[in-house]
Amino acid sequence: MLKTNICGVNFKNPLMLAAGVLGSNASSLNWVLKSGAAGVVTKSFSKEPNTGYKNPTTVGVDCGIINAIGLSNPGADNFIEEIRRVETGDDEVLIASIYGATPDEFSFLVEKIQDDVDMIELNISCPHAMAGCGAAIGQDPNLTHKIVSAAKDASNVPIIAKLTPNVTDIGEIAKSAEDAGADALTLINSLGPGMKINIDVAKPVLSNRFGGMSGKAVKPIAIRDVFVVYDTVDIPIIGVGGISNYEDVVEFIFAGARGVQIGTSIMNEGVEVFNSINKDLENFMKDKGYKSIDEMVALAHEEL
Amino acid sequence: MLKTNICGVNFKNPLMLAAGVLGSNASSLNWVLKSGAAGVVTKSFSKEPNTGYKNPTTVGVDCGIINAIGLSNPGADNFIEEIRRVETGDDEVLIASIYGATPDEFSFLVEKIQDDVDMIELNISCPHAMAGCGAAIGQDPNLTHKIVSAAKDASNVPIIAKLTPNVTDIGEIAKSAEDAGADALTLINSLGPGMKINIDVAKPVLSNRFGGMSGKAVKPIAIRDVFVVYDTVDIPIIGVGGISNYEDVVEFIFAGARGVQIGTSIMNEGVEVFNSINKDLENFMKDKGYKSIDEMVALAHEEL
Amino acid sequence: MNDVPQIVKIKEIIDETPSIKTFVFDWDMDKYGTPNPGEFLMVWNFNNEKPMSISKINDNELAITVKNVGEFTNELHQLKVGDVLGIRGSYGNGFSYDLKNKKVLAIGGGVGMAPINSIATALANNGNDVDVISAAVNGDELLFVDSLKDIGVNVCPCTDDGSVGFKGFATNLAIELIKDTSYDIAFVCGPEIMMKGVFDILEDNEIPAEYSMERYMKCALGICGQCCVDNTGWRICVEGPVFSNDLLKEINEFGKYHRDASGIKH
Amino acid sequence: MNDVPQIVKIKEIIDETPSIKTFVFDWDMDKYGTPNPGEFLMVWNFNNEKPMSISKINDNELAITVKNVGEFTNELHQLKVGDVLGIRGSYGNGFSYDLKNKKVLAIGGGVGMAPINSIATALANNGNDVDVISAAVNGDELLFVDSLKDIGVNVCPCTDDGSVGFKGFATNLAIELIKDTSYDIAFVCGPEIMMKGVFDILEDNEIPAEYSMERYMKCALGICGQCCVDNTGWRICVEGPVFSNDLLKEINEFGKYHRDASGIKH
Repeated sequence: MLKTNICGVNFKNPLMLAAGVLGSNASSLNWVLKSGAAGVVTKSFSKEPNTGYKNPTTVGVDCGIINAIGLSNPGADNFIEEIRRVETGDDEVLIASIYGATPDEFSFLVEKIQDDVDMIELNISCPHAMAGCGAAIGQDPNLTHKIVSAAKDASNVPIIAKLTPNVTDIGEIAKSAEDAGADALTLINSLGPGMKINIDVAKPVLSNRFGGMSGKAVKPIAIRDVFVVYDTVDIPIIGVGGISNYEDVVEFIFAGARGVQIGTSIMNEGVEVFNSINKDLENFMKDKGYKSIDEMVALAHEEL
Repeated sequence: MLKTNICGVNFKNPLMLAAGVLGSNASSLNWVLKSGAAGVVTKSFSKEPNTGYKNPTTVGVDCGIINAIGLSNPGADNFIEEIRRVETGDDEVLIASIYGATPDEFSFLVEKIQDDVDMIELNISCPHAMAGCGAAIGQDPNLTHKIVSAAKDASNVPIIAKLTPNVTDIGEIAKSAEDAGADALTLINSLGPGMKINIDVAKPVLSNRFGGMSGKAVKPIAIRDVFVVYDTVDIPIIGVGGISNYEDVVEFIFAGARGVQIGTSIMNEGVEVFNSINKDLENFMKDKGYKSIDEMVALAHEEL
Repeated sequence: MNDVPQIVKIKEIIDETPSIKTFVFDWDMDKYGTPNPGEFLMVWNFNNEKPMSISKINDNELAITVKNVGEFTNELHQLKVGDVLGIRGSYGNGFSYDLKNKKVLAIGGGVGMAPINSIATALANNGNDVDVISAAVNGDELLFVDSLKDIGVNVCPCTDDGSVGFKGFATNLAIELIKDTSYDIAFVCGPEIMMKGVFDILEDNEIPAEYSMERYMKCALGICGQCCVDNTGWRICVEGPVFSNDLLKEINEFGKYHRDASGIKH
Repeated sequence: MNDVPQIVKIKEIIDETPSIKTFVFDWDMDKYGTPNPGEFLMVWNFNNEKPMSISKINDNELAITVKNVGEFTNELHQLKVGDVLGIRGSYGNGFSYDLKNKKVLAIGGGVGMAPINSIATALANNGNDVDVISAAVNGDELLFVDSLKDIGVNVCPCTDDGSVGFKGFATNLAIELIKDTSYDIAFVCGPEIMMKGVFDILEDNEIPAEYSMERYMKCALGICGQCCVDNTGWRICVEGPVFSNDLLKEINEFGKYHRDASGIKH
């Protein structure tokens, strides 16, 4: 009943772990899979190791957090060993999240990792990446096109482009990614960035000063972006942003998402959030008479 | 102690009523002034009357609301009668918010209203305006320049440009507004827009489907935008977004604002929020040994 | 959160008069709060959303009573039992419902009887001696006469054409009742011109009173400013809709004009 | 919100040893919660932020005890009374502090005595019979020996060089103590190589125990994943830092390797 399909890949339910959350090692990814997620996205990794920013890298804000972890990762050679230890069952999906600054870096990473994963998500949207990475790409339709094309050309698994909401027109970027051959889109990466200043010491809390906002606060923006992009592209959309219960998941599906990712709410709900939402979602569908996720997708687009 | 000065205009304290909130008639503006605000911005008005969108125009979200009121206003001829009934005392400031789609409309409105107000704020940032108005201007640096220039040329009172956060680079827009002659900037208009779908009926709640997000949820984004724009322009900044207590006000001032506007929190705190924040702000300044707002501006920019 | 519409199913529709229907639905008071008489709901029929007075407040059950006067209310009148509505609220400042042992006069004109029904019911159940003037154009349009009588309220029907009860306006009947009875307090809702007439009579007789006002409303959350009144600036959706006579005196647009959706005065 | 740093003023600095200082500050337990022994704080000195064990939990007062081992701790050691720090937390799963009438062995190696001090204090005050092995390289570096004795704890100092107390490692002394005494439970914190040694000894002797682990940490909120351990995936900041011996058995990187800031294993 909960099954979904995203560009030909089967998921036993619509829930995935979002990139950057508990995704640094195989053990935690396996734990999340055992906890009911149908898919896991690894933490974004690059060619070379990266220690990320100095702490503080995360701070709470109203209805969410802002973070600038800084894409810390052990580099492709080390990380591939973690990825090979991830154990997926039937209709469970392993997705590698990769980042870089150039088409060559993306091609290299795709070629390096594609035999060990089911799908690859391109992080072209991190709002606190170093020069040339992350949102520096996803805020420019031409760069987006170049990077997605390079990744797609190198890949024999589906390519997902993860987009930033921090643009004037997300539809334009989505269209670029689709035109470049993206098989699916993930919407949205963290918002802003935002900032928290401690008033007792008159200083920004994060060492990077600015950090991407996530959590409940960003959900309305994510829902709107999914809704708008659904009308703009023909490729499937994975929704992410502020999901903490089945109602949020349904809202994303009605907006046009075929699957969703969950991240920040693990902070309050624990990894049990996956099993718990699956149960509630199934009850909701039974109550309302929905037989499949498929028939629920984009229902909020229908006229009265 | 609480006095501030924004492009030559004296305010008895840094608090103003934000545009679009309780600003539809002189009586409510007078009530807000009596409640401790040093300045009031009227609801945005246009040349002709506008009934705005059909209800629902507002709906709650986590830590905020989203709204698409749709710039309802009785038109300049009617609204000027309201504006003339606003009673400002010493160092109390009346600011007209105006909107339109063309330079001519803005010039017309500036000429019409400038003798009756202390400052004029250009709404080039409403995220749910009709074609050509609001964010359609403020998301384009060239249009921003044209509109601000037209308003500035026509005006003998200071011109404030209110900017939208929903752009790839707010610094670029801020610079355009400054280059065009804006005397000050207000940051930020509501975020997104966002969207709320009711899952029981699978329908968007707002009649306009999308609405600008405001309230506590948007504060981190507003703080960051003020911080970044402070480093980009030389004209003073008025901060707005999610302020509900003195700590929020201080955070905006430390980020670089010389004054702040308060809107959505009136929903929970009532108009008493102005007096209450002024009292708390004064206590904070005494505790910390600050003698003026001026010395607090942009303190979070200083290196350790 | 009462600032998000909750979807409710209509469990009963009562044809009160040829032009007025009452819609009854369940309302989880634990979750969404128990409304007080005089408070209102925002009612969303998935095409538009308008404020409506609450006419009945039962155990986990509410009712609104709607007169078919325009596009929105006409759409509501097409609804069947089992259809759904989006409801948010309750909102606003209601009537003084916790009085005891008072001699009460409640006056409702037309569909203005909706909130009068809920306050009269609450006060009668609380042991007050309640007289209600239920006023309408004719006998067919009279509201809540029998149901209020059933709970011990002294209902005085009043029709413009005299087809049932007192012949004349609510103001005329009020003058009559005041002559014979010393009322502690009055509650009034109806067309503003009627309320203005009643206000003048009650002031002359020094009877304290509470009036339920109506203005064009958008957010109902106290921020859009659409429903603010002259000269106080008060919001009908927060400081109102119910105002005591002392406060109403300060609303100098009362009985004179109101603003439309764009803010133009009429 | 304990996910936002609260600014606290250092009210006392105790020079515990040539390389270790204790920093005492007020903490509003009503507002930010009362930490349990074994929980940790994120300490921000406006340049960097690191997890630190709580060494003392008094009435609205906390202390951290810090060894000068690197850039960050060296910066902390430069602080004076009256200087401020940003503190968020407390975080994590602490020791079992609500035992009664137990025979307890607590073992702290070096600055690992910090959380051992808080759990030994709590347990002694709660009427348990507590033996503490306070281990250090030499007598000058021993921590909390006198203060724990003062509250009735049986403290057994232990130094690598034998300058004070038992000569040898904590593991050697533990073996001696276990010979003569039947312990109900043990609490352990120190360098991981020491903890691994103690773990093997306690397992051989079938003494249940709780161990406080350390891993590179970023968010401390249970989401960044930086501190997750093999093969369970558990987060040191949420499921840890304290694990019972039964759970620790499942952490197969314990005593073998850890990951650095980039995630590379060492």
